[in-house]
Amino acid sequence: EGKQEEGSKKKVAVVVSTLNNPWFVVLAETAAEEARQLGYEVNIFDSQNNTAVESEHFENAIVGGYDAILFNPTDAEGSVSNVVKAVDSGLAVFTMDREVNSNRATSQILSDNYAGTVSLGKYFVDQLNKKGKYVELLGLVGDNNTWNRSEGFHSVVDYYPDLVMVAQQSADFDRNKAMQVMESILQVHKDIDAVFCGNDAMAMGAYQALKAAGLEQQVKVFGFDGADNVIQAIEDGRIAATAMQFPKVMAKTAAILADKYMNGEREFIQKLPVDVELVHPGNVDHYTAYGKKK
Amino acid sequence: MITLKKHLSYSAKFQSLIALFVLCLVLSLLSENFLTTANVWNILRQVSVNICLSVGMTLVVLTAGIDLSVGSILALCGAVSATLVSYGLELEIFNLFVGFGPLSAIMVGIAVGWCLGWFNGWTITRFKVPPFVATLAMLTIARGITMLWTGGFPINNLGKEFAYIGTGWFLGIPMPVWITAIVVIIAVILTKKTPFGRHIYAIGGNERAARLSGVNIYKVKMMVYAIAGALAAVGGIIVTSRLDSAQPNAGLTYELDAIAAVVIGGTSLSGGKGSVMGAVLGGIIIGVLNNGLVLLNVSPFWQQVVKGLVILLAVIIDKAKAREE
Amino acid sequence: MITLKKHLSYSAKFQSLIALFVLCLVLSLLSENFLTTANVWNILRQVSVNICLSVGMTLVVLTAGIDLSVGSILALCGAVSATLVSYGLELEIFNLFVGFGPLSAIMVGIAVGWCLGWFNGWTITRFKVPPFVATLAMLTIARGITMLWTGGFPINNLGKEFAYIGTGWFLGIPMPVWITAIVVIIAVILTKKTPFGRHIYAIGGNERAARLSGVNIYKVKMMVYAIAGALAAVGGIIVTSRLDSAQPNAGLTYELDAIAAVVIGGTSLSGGKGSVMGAVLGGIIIGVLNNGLVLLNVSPFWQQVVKGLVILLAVIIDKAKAREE
Amino acid sequence: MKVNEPILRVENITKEFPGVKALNEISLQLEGGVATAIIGENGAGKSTLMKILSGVYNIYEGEIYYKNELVHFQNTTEAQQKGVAIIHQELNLIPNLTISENVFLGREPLTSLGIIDYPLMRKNTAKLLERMKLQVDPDTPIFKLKVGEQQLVEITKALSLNPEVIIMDEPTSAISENEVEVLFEIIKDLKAEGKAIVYISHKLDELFKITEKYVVLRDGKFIESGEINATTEDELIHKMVGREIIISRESFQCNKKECLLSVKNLSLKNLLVRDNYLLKEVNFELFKGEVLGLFGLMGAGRTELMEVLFGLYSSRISGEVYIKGQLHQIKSPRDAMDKGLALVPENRKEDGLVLGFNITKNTSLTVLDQVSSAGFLRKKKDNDLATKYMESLKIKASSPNQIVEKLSGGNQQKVVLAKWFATHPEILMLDEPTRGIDINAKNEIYKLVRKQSQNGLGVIFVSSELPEILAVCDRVLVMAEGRITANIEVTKETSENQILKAAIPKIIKNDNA
Ligand SMILES: Nc1ncnc2c1ncn2[C@@H]1O[C@H](COP(=O)(O)OP(=O)(O)OP(=O)(O)O)[C@@H](O)[C@H]1O
Ligand SMILES: Nc1ncnc2c1ncn2[C@@H]1O[C@H](COP(=O)(O)OP(=O)(O)OP(=O)(O)O)[C@@H](O)[C@H]1O
Ligand SMILES: [Mg+2]
Ligand SMILES: [Mg+2]
Repeated sequence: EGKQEEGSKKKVAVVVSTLNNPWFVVLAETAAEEARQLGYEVNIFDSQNNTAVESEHFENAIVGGYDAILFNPTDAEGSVSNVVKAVDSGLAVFTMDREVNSNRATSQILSDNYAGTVSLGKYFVDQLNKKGKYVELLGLVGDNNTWNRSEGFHSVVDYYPDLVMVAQQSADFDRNKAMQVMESILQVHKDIDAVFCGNDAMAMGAYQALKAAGLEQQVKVFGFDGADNVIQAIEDGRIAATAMQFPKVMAKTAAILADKYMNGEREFIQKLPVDVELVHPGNVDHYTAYGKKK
Repeated sequence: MITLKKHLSYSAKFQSLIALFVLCLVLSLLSENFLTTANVWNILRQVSVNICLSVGMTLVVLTAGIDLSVGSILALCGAVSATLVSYGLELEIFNLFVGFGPLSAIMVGIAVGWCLGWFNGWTITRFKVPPFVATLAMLTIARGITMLWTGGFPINNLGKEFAYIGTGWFLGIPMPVWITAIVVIIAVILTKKTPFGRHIYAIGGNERAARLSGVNIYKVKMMVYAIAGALAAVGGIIVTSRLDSAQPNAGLTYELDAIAAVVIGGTSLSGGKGSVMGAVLGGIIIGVLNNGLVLLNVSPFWQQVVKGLVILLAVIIDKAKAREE
Repeated sequence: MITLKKHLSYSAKFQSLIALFVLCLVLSLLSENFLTTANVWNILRQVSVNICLSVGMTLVVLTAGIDLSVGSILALCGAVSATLVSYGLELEIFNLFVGFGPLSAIMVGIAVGWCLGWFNGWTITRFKVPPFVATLAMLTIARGITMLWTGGFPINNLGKEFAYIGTGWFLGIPMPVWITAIVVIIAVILTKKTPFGRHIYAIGGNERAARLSGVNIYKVKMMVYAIAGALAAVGGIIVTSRLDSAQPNAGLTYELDAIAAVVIGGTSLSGGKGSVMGAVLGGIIIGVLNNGLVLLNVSPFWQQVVKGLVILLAVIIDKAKAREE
Repeated sequence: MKVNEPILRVENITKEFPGVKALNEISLQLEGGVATAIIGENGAGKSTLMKILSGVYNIYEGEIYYKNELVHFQNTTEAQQKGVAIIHQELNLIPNLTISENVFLGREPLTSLGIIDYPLMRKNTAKLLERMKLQVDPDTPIFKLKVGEQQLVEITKALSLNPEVIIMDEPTSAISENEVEVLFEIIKDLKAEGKAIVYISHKLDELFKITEKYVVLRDGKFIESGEINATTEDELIHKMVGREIIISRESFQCNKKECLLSVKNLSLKNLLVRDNYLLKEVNFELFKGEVLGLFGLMGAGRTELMEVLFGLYSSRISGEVYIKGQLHQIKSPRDAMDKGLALVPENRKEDGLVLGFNITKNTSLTVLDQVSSAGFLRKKKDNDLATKYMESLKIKASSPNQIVEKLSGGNQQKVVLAKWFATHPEILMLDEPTRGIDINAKNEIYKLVRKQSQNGLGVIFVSSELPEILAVCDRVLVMAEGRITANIEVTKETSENQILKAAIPKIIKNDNA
């Protein structure tokens, strides 16, 4: 089903918040690939973390005669108007990974960053035996995922007075920036026990800095995402843990729902949570880059 | 001879017209969705913000200056207006609360933009700071203040009236297009028909000569940067209202797009040469390109390559055209 | 008299020295970790990349040009070297496989940078495309190619030897610092002691006069952009090697930092005036600032504001200093 | 009819620049209805003094009294409002604005709507241009005008202020005979209206035609003043220079054996007008050791001819150029230099100098290989070269490191000469080389040119001044409308009219293309 003869192919747009981060590249390309498998003409739109650009993509998609949008929003609130615009003009919108605060979306496949960091926070706490100094590297200050993750983490960790955050700096989700910031922080705090990073790129950057300072054994690095080289790093004990979201699962599900929609189905579950799983040396062998091993 | 000279300067002014025309021709052949009224409005609505910035940028560049801070000013002013319209203003000290209607909120936003731009002009004229540095500093400062102001979170639910500015239609034309059109018309008159405008060109053409002719260089420059700031604010309000949300990281790298529009429009960064209409055309070229590449379903990675090549080509064509005359 | 003139041009060249000095003084008072050898090396290692870019940028800016593409070229060349060193090169057509050692991979990377820069120079001189547009186009194109080349994924595990360039030490000095130092020394000699350098200044000072004096403007400009490209590649290789991974989005907005360093260093964007050493100082100022703000654990929100203000202040001090002399 | 009451009185003006005392205790007074000539060598301080009087420099010692009221102009606008206008030595126009916009810059007439009243502005400009007998459309952008035409616009601009005191700093340096006549007519009118005129020029004969009083400056000091017709040219020169100098044309014979340069049917298309030529079938020869004069009215095409020979516009030309007998395509200035040509361009600021460079760097720019060894510049060689020419050309500057922008007009011109003499050319093309140069320096240049030519240098000497043509040249070509209209051997008998006749275009066209 979902197969049409050439020419009259239905069109699916994949609008992704950014392609400057491999995690989202996976999300976007899996969704696109799946939709192609199902016989649709697909195009990927890169919102460059800019809700205004995103809304342009939506307008262009509407004009361009697309039928469904597999959507990874830049912002829970800012993207609402876009979703509404699209749905009003008869497109189906399926959000992936991030939520949009509106019930107009056809269906939302969500990975709960907050919950993810909570479980990561718990693991963090008992890895450090409830005491020690740590550093937090934030993502882009203007990005609300940054804060979801940070808050989730602190909602757990802040219960333990002996866990002191000696520095909190932003590294824009960027590996190089993370390394440089970490290098500088290490000038002041050589006695830290752990680093919590808002994503895996920053985790790797931080690790690079620690390695250069010869502290990689002493300091535990925690990431978020489940990027391939981090899974690798957990296996050989360079990174302590990360929170695995399932971009491929979310992308596939979104594509399949979209296909159902095209074939006339209209009843969809409003919110379809895909939970975030903690990956640590204990269970890392069940996992591979951006997902579970088959 | 005289008519010829006129003709020359004319075609110089509208340099990029040919490029734009060719571009549209090609696109309308490649995609039937391109030349639809819906899409035309769509494009115009999309370029409106960049054109607002570009118009201000043109004035600055004509004085041989540059303004890198427009993107950040856009974000800050958007955020300010949004906060005022949705929360109003609370002055603890006098425990006093001031409510704002959309219009007054917008006015304040624009005022803030004006002041930030004015500050740029002040550092540049008063302390002889190179425009690039002065406005680069403002880029960081304004962005930082935006973050502080919003705490890094977007400001939402700004209400129907406010949304109208960005999403509404009036006489069958989208509001943003109206606003931009008005801005452009005023700017054209300002530059072509008023002493102020001529002084802008004079300063860019030969600052020393302008000063010796009794042009008040400082005043003109201050004005120019202030206007650029105010127009950035206008852009910010359009963006905010279209999204019904003020994003703390709105307008990142918009300064580049604005300058690109200005330069593609044939205005020289060394000042004195160019026109507002040129910038408008430049802005439209960029917009058409972005839109077209999407309609043609070009993959995002290829888009960047193609976009670069087309812009290059567009300018080369113009130059060739200009030279042969 | 002459001594006075010397002194003047000297303090003009090293304008920003005072600002840097003040900055360091303040920081070392605020944080005892600032003036430690460890941190000094740390800062120098961190600024090395930006300085590589700034040196190339200086040459370009001295000819009254500008190069916005350095950030993207940095990313592309880093990616190219990384791929070669970790996967080698496969030529299906001749079903032939070529393996690369670190050194040869690096050479290729730099060669690619040189060619891209050369292409910039070519479009600028051959087709009279304004440098801003030509290099802006290259910015998008090179970024696009990088994305296509890497598929948007980082390239990791580049091996010990390759990592040495970015992380190794030699005679108690970090490799990146060595590399940058060499680059700077060569650039200084080139600009101050060779006809080529003199030509660069002449073109920036008065292109027509330079041409009528028999300077081959086109050749000089091509060279300058090619060098800028090659130095961007060097920067790219340092970054890649330090991270032991080539990031497709490396070098985003680095062009701004580079230009900032150049301008803070007292080089005028209208060309002809300035120096490589100036840019080096400018780069260090920026680096020291970034480092200091982190050492003081200033909140990310405030950092941008402070950074902007300090840069502004630094330049104002210089200007005041320069004027009073 | 003269009303001899001083409008402007200057007392003990002193002005210092880093390193130079440009003016030292200067006092003078300007009367209504009188034209006062300020004369002095290059760098004597004439322009500096005038810039003070017109509010360009507001930092100086001493007093200025305007109609017996002590004034201290902060800027040019204040001076203008009082009624002091200046025509600067160097052009101060905005290239991309039109003539009328330039003339009324800063004082634009407005309509009730607050926008510029272009019709009015155009009308007034047209009137003024009429008075200047300059037939160009007020809407022409400045960059389309020739140097001379631009100079006339500058004058127009000053007159449009109708001031009480009009300062003219070398107004005739860029314009040719007939414009000069027009200017003199206007000056006469102004004097009749009782205005005070300051007239600076290195062309002494003009002073006797148009001025009543003279003031001599030397090295920033006041030397003496008096009635012009109570003195003679030689006396003035003596006062300026402080010693005797004789400008004599000793008869010399160059034997026309070796032909250095021979031009056949050289034509240059006009970019702006279809099938119109800036140069049309130009034919001439230049011999070894010859000084070939090239005379013509402004816009005759002399500059284009020089530039074409120097490798510019190589795409737009037709015809052959033979250097020492063999055919050459000269594609670029570099090319031309390699073939032994050198061009001292007409417009020193735009084409001649890198104003931001010091004397040393400008001088060696053409010969960097000479001052470098093993590919590296040698500071000593570099300085020696500059010092050598500063001495031989008597360039007045505080040191070889002085930025040329800060040099007096004439000294700048000498630096341009220096950098081309340094290339030891075989064919030297001088386009208006003595423009803005004092009588003494002129003489130096004449001598230099003669000396070089005796050593076998071939010189093309473009000039709008017949006396100097007759003084230095063996032979003179006359151009009109891009054609060579005469080729005259210069002897004792050669008369100015003979040359002038050939220079007048046959049909006087009204558009300037
Ligand atoms: N801005 C300046 N800075 C430093 N020195 C200057 C400046 N302007 C002029 N001078 C010096 O002051 C002296 C007088 O210059 P000025 O231009 O008045 O001479 P002038 O009489 O006009 O010569 P000319 O006939 O060549 O125009 C010269 O030695 C010149 O080098
Ligand atoms: N940019 C231009 N626009 C219009 N006409 C031009 C331009 N350049 C040159 N011309 C015309 O070309 C002819 C030659 O000008 P050119 O200045 O070479 O003559 P010239 O004899 O050197 O005059 P001058 O005595 O001022 O040097 C003139 O008719 C002039 O009007
Ligand atoms: Mg003078
Ligand atoms: Mg001429």
